[in-house]
Amino acid sequence: MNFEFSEEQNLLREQARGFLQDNCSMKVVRAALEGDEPFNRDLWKKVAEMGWTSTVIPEEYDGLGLSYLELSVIADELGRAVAPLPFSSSVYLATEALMAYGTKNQKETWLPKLASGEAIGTFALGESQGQTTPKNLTTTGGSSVTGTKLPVADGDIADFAIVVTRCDQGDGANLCIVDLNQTSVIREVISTLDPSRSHAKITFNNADAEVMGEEGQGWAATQNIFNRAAILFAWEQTGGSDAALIMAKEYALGRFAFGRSIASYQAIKHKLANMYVKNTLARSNCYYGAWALDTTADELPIAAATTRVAGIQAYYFASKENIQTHGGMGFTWEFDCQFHYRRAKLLSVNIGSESQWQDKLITAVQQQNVA
Amino acid sequence: MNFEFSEEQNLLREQARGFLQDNCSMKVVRAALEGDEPFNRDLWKKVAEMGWTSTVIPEEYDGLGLSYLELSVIADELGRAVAPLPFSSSVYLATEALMAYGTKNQKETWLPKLASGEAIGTFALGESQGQTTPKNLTTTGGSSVTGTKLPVADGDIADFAIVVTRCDQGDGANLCIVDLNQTSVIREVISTLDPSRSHAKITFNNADAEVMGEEGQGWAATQNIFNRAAILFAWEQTGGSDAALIMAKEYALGRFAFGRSIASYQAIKHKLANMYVKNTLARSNCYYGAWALDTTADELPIAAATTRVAGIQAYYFASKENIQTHGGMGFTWEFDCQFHYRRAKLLSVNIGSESQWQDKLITAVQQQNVA
Amino acid sequence: MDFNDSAEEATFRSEAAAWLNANLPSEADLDGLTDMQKAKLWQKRKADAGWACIRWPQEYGGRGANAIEQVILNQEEAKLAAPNVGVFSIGQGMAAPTMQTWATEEQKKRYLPKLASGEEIWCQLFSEPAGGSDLAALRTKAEKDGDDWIINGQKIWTSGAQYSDFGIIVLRTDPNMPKHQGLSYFFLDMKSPGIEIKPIKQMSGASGFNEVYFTDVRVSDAQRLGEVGQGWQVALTTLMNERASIGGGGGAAGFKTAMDLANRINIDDKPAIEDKHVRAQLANWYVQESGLKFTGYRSMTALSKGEIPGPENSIGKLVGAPKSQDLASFAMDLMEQAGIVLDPDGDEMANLFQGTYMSIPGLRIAGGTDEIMANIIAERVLGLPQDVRVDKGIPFTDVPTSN
Amino acid sequence: MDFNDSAEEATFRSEAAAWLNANLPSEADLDGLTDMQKAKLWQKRKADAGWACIRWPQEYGGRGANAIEQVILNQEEAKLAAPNVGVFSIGQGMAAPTMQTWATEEQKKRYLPKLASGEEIWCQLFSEPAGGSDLAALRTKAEKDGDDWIINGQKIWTSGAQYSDFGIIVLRTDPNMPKHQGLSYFFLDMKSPGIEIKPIKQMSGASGFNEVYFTDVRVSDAQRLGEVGQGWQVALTTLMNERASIGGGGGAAGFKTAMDLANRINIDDKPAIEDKHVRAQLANWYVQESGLKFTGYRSMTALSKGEIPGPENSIGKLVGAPKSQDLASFAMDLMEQAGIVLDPDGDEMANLFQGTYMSIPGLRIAGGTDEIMANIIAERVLGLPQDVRVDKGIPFTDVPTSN
Repeated sequence: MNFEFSEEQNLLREQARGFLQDNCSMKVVRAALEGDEPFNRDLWKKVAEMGWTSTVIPEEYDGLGLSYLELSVIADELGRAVAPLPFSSSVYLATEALMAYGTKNQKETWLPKLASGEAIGTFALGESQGQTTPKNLTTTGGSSVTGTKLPVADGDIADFAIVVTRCDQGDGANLCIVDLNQTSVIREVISTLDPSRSHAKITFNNADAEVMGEEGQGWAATQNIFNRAAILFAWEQTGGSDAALIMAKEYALGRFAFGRSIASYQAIKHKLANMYVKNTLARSNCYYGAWALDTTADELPIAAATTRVAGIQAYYFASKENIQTHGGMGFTWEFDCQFHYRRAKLLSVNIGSESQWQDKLITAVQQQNVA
Repeated sequence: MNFEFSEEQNLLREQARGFLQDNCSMKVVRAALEGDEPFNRDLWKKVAEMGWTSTVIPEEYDGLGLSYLELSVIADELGRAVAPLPFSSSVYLATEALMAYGTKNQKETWLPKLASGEAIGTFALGESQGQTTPKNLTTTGGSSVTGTKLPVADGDIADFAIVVTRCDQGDGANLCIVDLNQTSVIREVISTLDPSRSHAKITFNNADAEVMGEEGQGWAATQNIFNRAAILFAWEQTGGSDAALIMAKEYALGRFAFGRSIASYQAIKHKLANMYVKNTLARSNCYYGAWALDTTADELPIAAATTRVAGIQAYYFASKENIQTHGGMGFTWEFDCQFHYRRAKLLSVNIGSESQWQDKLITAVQQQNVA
Repeated sequence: MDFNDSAEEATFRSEAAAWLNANLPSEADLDGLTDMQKAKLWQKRKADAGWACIRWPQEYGGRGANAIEQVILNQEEAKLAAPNVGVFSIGQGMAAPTMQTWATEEQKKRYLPKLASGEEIWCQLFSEPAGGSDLAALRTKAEKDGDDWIINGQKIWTSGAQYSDFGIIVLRTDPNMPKHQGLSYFFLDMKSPGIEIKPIKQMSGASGFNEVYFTDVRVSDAQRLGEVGQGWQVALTTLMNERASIGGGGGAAGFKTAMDLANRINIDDKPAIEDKHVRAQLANWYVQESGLKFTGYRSMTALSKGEIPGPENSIGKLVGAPKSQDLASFAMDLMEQAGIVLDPDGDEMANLFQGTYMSIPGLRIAGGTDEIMANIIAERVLGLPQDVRVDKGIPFTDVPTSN
Repeated sequence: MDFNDSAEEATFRSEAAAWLNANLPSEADLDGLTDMQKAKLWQKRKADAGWACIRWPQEYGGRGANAIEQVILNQEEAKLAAPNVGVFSIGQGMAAPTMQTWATEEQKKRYLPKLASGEEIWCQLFSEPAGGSDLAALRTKAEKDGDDWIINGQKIWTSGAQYSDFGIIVLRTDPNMPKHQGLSYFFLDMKSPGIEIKPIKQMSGASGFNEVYFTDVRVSDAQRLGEVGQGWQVALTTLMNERASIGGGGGAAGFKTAMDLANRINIDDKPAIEDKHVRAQLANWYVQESGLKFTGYRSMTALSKGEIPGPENSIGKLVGAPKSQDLASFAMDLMEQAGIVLDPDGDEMANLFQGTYMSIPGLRIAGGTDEIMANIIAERVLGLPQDVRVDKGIPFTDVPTSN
């Protein structure tokens, strides 16, 4: 039994945490939230220089060829820092999609640039309110794409997007890779609940594109990509949940009411204990997810859904009860509690909501029982 | 606005509570739970003498012809006392069914006896584990009934049963009234989670029966009867929830840990406050239910489902957290906490579980919106 | 048991409705006015006709009506598109009852009618940064100087400070007395020199509250309410009226909006309302809202009988706020990725849920946190003992406090 | 990160498995024996070969193995249908570590090997009716009489008292000292005159615990562990080992059984497993069970590295018990009216859920209530302050207690 990160991985964690404390403090998050810049380019450049964007990209594409355990560690720390970076879009989604479904040529075109951080990729699925399915997809395309995607996380700053389009054969969808820097692509920045991450509405007018993977297998591919990404998203959520707990704890210890620290009242103690419990379950499930991702285990769909549901639930609870623990101050713009509360919701809808993943989890368990 | 019981109704409540304190103490409940008697005949006789069984039966059938508000008050108090009586089967279900769907002859045969307590009626729907629907009903019949019902609440002591049977026309079911004292009816006492109320497995072998209401309209009739009964069940649940809260509060006040009453710790205070909140919501919804029942309002299906869901949730919470508040002693046979915990589950499955009623509630709201 | 008015109530209702309908400001009346001007116009018109602050005695601007009549008037006014007079609610709802109990006859005659008519607006200056739930731990001090007191310190969470004419304030006049005994209560002119008002930006982006800084602000001893050292007792008069003013989160997303959303959003290519998980969630919220509604009806019945509804009304906020938070979060999830899109010109429903998600954390705190509300229920309704108090009977200066 | 043994662990595992398989009692060995006789036979066989209590030093009956080796041995034994040796767990898991720390060398040599071999069974006598979560508030007193102490009072929740040879007991030797300072710790012969044992019937109908009454029971001062007045310190040694022995509710209904039920029960004439509400509930329970399982793996990894897992293990019971309660309740609801039918000869699944529903309230209390577990996490894991303690430093006789 060695269900723990290695010494080298823990060292990486320490380095990452130190780097982010120095370079991605809450002030930096606040600047992204309040400022007009779509994202923190300086920070992105530094993060890329440290090799984080290239962690799991094979060496032949200029990556570091490390494992998903290293990437999990980085995701954990980025979540803790509420980093204002397009990391999830570019690394967990676009990079993963390319590695799994890209042709040699597509990989050669984009992976080295993704590794170096020179290019940013994203993933475009949603078109309107509600669940997207092959039946209600309206964006069409194969070698050219037409339609509108809304919202696309980091869509205004990305260089290319993996676009899910309608296809009249197979499972009903194609995955298309589209260069966003072409005139037939119109991007409009939109406001969202979490302004520390930019989002766009993207309209494709017969934009040049290439199909990734097999024609008519795009829906299955999307599910597979989301399963892998879900685990990395959950690491960010778990890191964020931990940070929210620590923030709540520190504040409670220093805040007095009726002559004693509010951290000595059971209402607060048990609230923080509940956070700890949910965070611990989420983290332990994340370990499982990391193992499944690292080994591409058969039970990856189960691990992904389990990890994601736990991550969503833990972060929602920790981020809202962190505000509550802060009392009135927690609710001010000036305090940092809002960052986690906003990010919790962003991460929880980004690749499908809690209910969807609860449903997927039971489906995966049913399939395992059949197999 | 006069959303309160009248003075006369409050007087009835006082009388009922006083009577039950004297005649249906926890010792009496315990005797029913531990003893071999299927129910407390003495108590039943007294209750009938006080007119409780005849509350809403019209005077022409020897009833008191009072309103459902009076019956609500009695249900509240019976629930509070965890009374070991077939009251819900005989009064909320069998009497209601007869009044709504009985022929003149059926009413003349049974209502006076129900009013006087001489006869006990019950309602037989379930046949096996899970939800009963017209499609999976196996008991058949009209003028004679064949099949097995399990469990039938108070089925061993009842004189007749309203039996839901399969029908190949209309909504798929008939309501049949069956005299249980005939040789073609075999009754077998069964053990359940709440031995303070008796239950039976009843096998009908071409038993003589009469259809109640229209042929092939038995399912709609069942829904209607359950809607009405749900409100009275909820009053019992709410009364029980209140009693569990009071029990927990009294114990907590007198129990000391670390030099002070455990009722001074926020963990206990907030637990009891939560009980109070759930109980208050349940009770206020019960008022709504009583009003709807009394006026046969169009919104009765909404009121019924709302009241029932609130009653189930409040009683489950209060009965389990009452045990928890008592600590180790709460978990002993010797203490009375178990009565509420057992009864809470019995009442919550007796006419359809929480999930069914949540679903019915939304259906009723949808139908109201259409109307 | 019915939902109908008594005969007297019905008479009053029709009288009130008639007046309101006849006197509601027309579009022409309001054309070009600011919200504040609209509010003042409407409030003055009501006051002039005796329909403002109707529970107050006639000599102070009211008509000596009872509680249920106030409720009926509010219900009838809510049916109309009348100007929003919320700016007066703190003054009328909290300052005025305090003045009625503690001010001199002369002061009541001077201030109450203008409070009723909306000609003067009042705010409340109690909370302080280090206080929070422990309101009496306030530090802003008043030192005697001749017939005046000199105020230094900071208040926080003051709604309407920027447009208020007067304020009620609790100050520490003796830091060497135990916490509750060293306080005194005043009212003061909000335009006094030395007062600085800074709006607080909330995490939702809105700014409903202020910080108010006091630097050598003078207030006359004649504006003290109650004795020196009796400030906490006076404050209790104010606070008894507070929770009613906070309300249960009106305008927040609720069952109906969530149900509407579930009708128009798809899950698995079918309306979300057909999804059993969605139905179960919706049902729970319906049951909670229904329970609160009918709890309110029971309170109104008590009012109607001349009884005073008790602290059980704390459940409104305690149940309603977390419910709205979870409901808004769930609704945003139903919208999936589009749940986070803010569209100021666009979809009202989306904005409603997002607005609720971002504003509800404040409602779980304002006017008593969830935790304080649970304490109130435990102590005042159920009669459970207070938690251990380590700050009782020792000088305020010796009580450990936040920074 | 993997689930595999290290090389040393793998070697140990195969050695352990080989011995267990070779020495597992055959059906013929066990034929006609009571459960107690089976347990004693198997324990003795393990002890004789050095496979009992393997973490203990060799001279006391063990083999000086490490913690992960103990886990591996347990895992291997759990794969076999070996006799249940649970009757020894309190003695070996709680009494023995206390004896190892506090007893004389002579006492250790006398008692530990027979604890390991199962020849002697021990119980624990700490809890008292008025104590509950406040264990140290115990009242059963011991008064010095020559070289003996005389015990009077009552203990409660003593598992196995009726078949135990010895017991460990904490007694109040000075009621005038503050609560924790007036205690002393002893071990005694459970067959001593004046001991009366009464089984406690639980609300589930089972009787796993006893009340133990002491009337002038004599125990020699030589059987005192630690100094007079040092009893609480000695008790902490015992209690540190308690929570591990309580476990996370094995045998209770869980996700798998609920999923099986949902597959065979219909809702709306379709398998319940297709109902989204059922799926969402099941998913939440799966996620919790998975989280607990992998939290356990992380603890085992810590053990494997020679580290000691911390109080974070309290979450097992805190999460697992309420989860099982809700799951059992939900499963009974799925069965609808038949959910309450008890059928001793019949449906195992129905009996499992009912059994869980009735027994789980005890698990939420035994070995630390939910509330105490949350305190432990708050204080020992998160480092939050203790609640205010009004019973510190005052004579025990002056501390308010339950009746």
